Amino acid sequence: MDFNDTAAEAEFRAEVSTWLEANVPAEKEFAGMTPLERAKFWQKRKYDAGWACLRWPKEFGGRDASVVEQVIFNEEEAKHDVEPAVFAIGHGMCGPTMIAWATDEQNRRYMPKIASGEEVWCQLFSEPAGGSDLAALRTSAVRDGDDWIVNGQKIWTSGAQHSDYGILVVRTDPTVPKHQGLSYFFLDMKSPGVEVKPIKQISGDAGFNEVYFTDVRIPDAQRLGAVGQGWQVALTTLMNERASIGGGGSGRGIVNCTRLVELFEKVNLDGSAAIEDGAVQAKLADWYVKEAGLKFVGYRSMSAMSRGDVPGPENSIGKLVAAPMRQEMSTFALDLLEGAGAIWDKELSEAAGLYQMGYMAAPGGRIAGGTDEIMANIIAERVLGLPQDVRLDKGIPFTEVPTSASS
Amino acid sequence: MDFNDTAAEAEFRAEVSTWLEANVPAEKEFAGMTPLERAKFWQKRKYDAGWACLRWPKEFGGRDASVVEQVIFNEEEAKHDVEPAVFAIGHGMCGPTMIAWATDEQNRRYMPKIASGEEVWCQLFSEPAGGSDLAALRTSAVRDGDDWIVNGQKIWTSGAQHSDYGILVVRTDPTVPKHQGLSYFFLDMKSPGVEVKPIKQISGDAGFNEVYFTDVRIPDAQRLGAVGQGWQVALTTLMNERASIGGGGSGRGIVNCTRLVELFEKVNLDGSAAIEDGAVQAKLADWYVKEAGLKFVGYRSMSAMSRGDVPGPENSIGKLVAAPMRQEMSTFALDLLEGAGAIWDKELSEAAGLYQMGYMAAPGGRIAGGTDEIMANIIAERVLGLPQDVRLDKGIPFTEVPTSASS
Amino acid sequence: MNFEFSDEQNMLREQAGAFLRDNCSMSVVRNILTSDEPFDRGLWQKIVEMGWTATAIPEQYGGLGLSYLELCVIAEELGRVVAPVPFSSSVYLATEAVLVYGSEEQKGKWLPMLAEGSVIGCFATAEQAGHAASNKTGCSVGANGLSGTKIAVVDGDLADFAIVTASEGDSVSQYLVDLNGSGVERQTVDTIDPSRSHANLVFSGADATLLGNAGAGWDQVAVIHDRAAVLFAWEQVGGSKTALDMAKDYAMERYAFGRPIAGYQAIKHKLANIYVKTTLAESNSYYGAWALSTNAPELPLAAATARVAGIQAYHFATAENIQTHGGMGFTWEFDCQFLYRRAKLLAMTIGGELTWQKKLVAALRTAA
Amino acid sequence: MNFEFSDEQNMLREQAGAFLRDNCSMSVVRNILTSDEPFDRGLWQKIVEMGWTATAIPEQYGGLGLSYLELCVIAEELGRVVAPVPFSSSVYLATEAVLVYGSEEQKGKWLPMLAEGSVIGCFATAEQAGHAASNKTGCSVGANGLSGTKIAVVDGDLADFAIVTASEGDSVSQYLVDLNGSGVERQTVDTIDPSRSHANLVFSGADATLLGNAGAGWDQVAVIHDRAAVLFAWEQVGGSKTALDMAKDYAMERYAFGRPIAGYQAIKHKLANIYVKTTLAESNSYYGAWALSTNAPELPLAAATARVAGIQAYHFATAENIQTHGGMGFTWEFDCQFLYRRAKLLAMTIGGELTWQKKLVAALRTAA
Repeated sequence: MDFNDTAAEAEFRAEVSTWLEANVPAEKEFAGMTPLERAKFWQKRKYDAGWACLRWPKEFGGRDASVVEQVIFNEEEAKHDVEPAVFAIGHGMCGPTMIAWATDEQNRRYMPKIASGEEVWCQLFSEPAGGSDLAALRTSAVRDGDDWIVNGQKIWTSGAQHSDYGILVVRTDPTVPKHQGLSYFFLDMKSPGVEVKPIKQISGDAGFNEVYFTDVRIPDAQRLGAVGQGWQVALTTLMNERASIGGGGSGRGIVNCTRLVELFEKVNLDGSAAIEDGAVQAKLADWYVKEAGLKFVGYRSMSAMSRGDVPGPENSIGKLVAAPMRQEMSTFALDLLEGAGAIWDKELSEAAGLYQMGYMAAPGGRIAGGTDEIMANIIAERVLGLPQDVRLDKGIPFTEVPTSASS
Repeated sequence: MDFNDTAAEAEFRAEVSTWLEANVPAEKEFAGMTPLERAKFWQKRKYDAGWACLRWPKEFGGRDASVVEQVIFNEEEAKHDVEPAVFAIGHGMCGPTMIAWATDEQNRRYMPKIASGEEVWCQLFSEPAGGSDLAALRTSAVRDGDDWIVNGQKIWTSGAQHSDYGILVVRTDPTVPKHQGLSYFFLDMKSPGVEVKPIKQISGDAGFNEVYFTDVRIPDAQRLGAVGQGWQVALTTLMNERASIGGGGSGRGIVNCTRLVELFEKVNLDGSAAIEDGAVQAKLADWYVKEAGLKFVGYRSMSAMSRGDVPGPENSIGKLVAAPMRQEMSTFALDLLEGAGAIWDKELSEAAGLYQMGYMAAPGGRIAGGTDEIMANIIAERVLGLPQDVRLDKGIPFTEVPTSASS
Repeated sequence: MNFEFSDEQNMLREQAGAFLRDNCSMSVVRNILTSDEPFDRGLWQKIVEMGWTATAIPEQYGGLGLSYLELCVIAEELGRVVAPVPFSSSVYLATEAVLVYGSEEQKGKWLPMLAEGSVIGCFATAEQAGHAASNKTGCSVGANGLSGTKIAVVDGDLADFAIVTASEGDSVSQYLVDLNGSGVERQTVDTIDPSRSHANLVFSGADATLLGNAGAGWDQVAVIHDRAAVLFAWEQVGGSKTALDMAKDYAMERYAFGRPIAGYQAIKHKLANIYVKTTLAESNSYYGAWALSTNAPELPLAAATARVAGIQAYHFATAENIQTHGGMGFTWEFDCQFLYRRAKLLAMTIGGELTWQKKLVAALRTAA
Repeated sequence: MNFEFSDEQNMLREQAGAFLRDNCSMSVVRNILTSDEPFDRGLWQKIVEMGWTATAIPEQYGGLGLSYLELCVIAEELGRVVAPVPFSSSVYLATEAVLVYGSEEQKGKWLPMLAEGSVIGCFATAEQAGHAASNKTGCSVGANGLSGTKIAVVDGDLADFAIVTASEGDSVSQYLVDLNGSGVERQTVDTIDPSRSHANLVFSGADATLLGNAGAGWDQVAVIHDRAAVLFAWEQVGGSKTALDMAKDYAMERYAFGRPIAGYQAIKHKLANIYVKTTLAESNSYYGAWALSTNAPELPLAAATARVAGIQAYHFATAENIQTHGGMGFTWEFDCQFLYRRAKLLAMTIGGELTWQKKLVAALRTAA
């Protein structure tokens, strides 16, 4: 057990650090760019120098690097104010699914452009009637010659508005039980019949979209896996979703213990800094236990991955612990601010409105990507091996599953 | 809305108070008595003066009093160090069930002796294989002429070791679904074939018993309700279990906010009384909110009962809130005592070992009479009207319900 | 002892509830939240016409002279519908301050106008982040009048007068300031609950009349906050009940894996917990209502208990209501947000959970 | 960076686990708990023979000179089986105190005996209820030796020597006291965990040798507690895992309403929560192990984090293990009680949750 870099790791870190120092664009290089343009500009520069999607094969635009090297790069990059979030889905979920299921020819065509940021990808899984019951999706695809005709609606699609391609799960056979009738495709988001509508959240953000499909044609060559095998392909995507390491949330834009210590040192409570108060200390300590614990869970997971293990469902604890904690943290911080906490204004609010935004964004964090309740179920069933919930829809043709009190 | 006594209530309270002042036995009157003898001695004195089981009809040994009068009597009696717990089951559950279902003749025979404390009653419902699934009981009764022959085992029977009579639910037909095959009796606990074995709890107490039945004969005349109607009769008993008012837990032997304030004023934490600490204050405030809230829930329930309403399932919140809270309180108090908290000794421990006993007794409190989880289900289903859990045993003959992984 | 509202009070509840259901649906809240209008003037006018602003003001000052129990009933109903009106500022805080601490002259001048709704009052204490009473008071009164800035004053941009804490020399007192007079600048600010309006008030030599006793500023604030806490708690109870109803209705309708999500224990127990917290808050608020209505010495303890319970219940109910709704719950189009925002606003307005936990313990120690 | 135990350490874990499963079943714990025996002498002898008491003692003092990582591995396994032996007192506390603060002479005298198990040490700080370091120290050292009473000394009735905090004039120091010498009376006391023995130690002119620096008593206690906290945390992690296993096994076997209770979300999510808390405690204990083994400056923060996480996980796991067992869980005949008792004992022994939360925040502020 060693927390410090090995000699090789230290050397790699120095190389990364030196390169970043020299190449992270100065603010003026970004002048006049939209956030998307900034992100693409920086991603292209990394790609050109061989610093994009480090773990991917070189022939697909990566670097054939180890997990630890990827983590070191991420840690060093996080020290600079550059925002790669727009590529998270493409790099973290779409790319690995393509590598696992697409042809080499397809991968040589698509992967480098994902890595370079030239083409942005999104994930089209969730549907309005699905929610926690992901596989209950209804968007249909019907075979028509060499194509499939897709009709239906997806929801909660991050980044759909600026995506070039998407990965998509659809129902190709509604007469069999729900997991058996699915197939998986990737598609050009500019295809005729694809319509993207942003969803405004209660935080005011609109990071998610609804995506409507009206007679959209997808070539059968863009199918991943066999017809009816869509659920297995989707599991590859979902497993990679879990592989994201960490959970510490050290960014400046996130409510975390570091920010809270700053706040508690500053705000007065009964004549002293709030951090002198026992209740504040007890809360802070409990949160730190969780935040640090998740960080070290991530390190352990990384050690396991660098030995070649696949990240397992135990990584579900990250979201289950962090999301409600962020809600508690923001709620408590606002309480401590008392009247001033009501004001939500970049100029006037403490920390530029971090806690107000944290409070309003937290409910989404507890739901998006799997609710607290689903995460607990995943741990109970897949980590601990407890029985599934009683499934009244099991083995029943999809069309016959009740979907409302009247059905 | 008025928290104070009406003129009539104040008069009644004064009458009660005066009588108690004059009649609560001095310690020397109890000399040489066992706890049971003390309890019977005091109960008899109350009965003789017309102060037993106030709400019961006079002809059955009561006073035909109102709910409010009963509460006033309880409040006044609680100011004296007299312990009526041994009669709780008989007075609170058995008596009311008898009044509802037994013949007048039977009630004239049994009720006055329950009221006077001459005969102690217990309740024989739970079974080892039942637990939260109360109606899954297996103790059988088979008709034999004018009698029934009972075989099986009950568990968690409070006070069985000194009970004269018991109320009993048994299975008279295992071939029908589980709620339909039950019948309800009362029986003489001295009947041949009844064997009582105490259950030692982790707290060291042995308030519960196992009761074994081997070919025990019960006259059919002691059946309450029709054959197969046992579950309905049992619901009368369980409904009365809920009718107990209060939840404040003001007795000296119970961990509550009053005791905690005493402790926190006394124990040193970082150079001041612990109660000066913010964390201690936050915990204490949260507990007080619950303790006071339950007390006022009880008052509201009493107001409703004095209008003639039957106490509903909403009273389940008392146990659901109080039992885990007592565990938290004891756990926290011991923590504050640090090393000294380990010592469990009437002489050496803070408050004579109250918190150590509280810690060890708390798990039982969260289970006996319905687990936290069952209580939450009761509120969800019976108060809020949410659907029952999926019941795989529904409508199935009792003998065909799975009871283990191998069945 | 009788721990229930009277038949008349329950009739008032029914009338108020029916009126608000008709006149204050969630779309009314949405309108105010998304527009520049600081409050719903039409709704406010009707509320005034029904005499709610006059409820607890004695008849000699133009009020109805009813008890605080009636005001609690109205507060719960306003809480249920997340009403976008300045009722709490004007009635629970400003009116109470004038009633309790005003001179005969001040009462004679302001109470009749408050009762008939021709003026709206507000209550200004905070100047910076943190607990106002323990922060330094920067607003001060001198020969030129009152100067300094109060922040996050609820209804500060629409109120006609404010009760302002300010220092004069070494001591802090409360002052009554006509906000329509000179030396007052109002800066509307964005908040987490735009269905209620807030402003920073910048005073530069505003006319200020002493309210109550010189030097007793923070003691008076504490007394008014105790009284208001009970009424806030009733709004919180009302809001919690609405959140529970919304969550329950949605959970019964929404199916997953072939059955309503209301049938899963995770949801069942969540809703049971909302019910439990709401019931505890409600019962503690009963006691608070009694203590307020009888001016009982137990008021500080009863108020703190009701307030802490109200904050906790409303927060939990509204956060878990969104959670029960899943993805739809955090969209702008659903109504869950109004309750979640209001829960936080009510929790912060007269001092947060931590402050009131401390007050509760202080009161408990005094009582012990 | 590599965040795993080495293959050798994992082999030690397997050996230790196998040995303890064979030699320390729950019936062994039950025997000590229900008898007057203060600890399992046979088990202790075997533990000594395997060299566990010598693990982190340098070879020059007769130890094995292994790292603290090996000791963490052993601690977790001892925690798993709720071992009724004086390992924590003697190894985590007394040995550490001598190692860190002993003079060469003291180390040369005591460490070889501790390593070979011919003496057992204990650690005596508390004199009354509450946090020992902030209470007045009544034990004092004068011309006649050490006098006063220490309470609730774990293994105080069986240990050969004690590390005792006592005052001399105005300053508090640590002293090493031979408990087999004169002027020492041991009074065995009943506790909530009778599977571990406790005594009050009454000193009347006992021989006492200064350990470490005069006047540095509480600072030294804090350092030793930080080190021990990591090892206690590993015992807590081990115990939490046992509780989770017990709860899971029972929930899979026990049927209600025709199916295993493990299939109900209330139980599923309860067990998931035990898993989560245990995993957080374990991961924090990894960091603590690293900090302890490398004597890193992060040790105070790492120790406090592991300790708070360990206390919380073990308490929750053992309380909810009983809850999962239902009625059987709180009977004397079931084994759930051993874990529940030990959880509380470990939580109190070197300072409670509140104390360590405060230490954590202090360390966090220092680090910030």
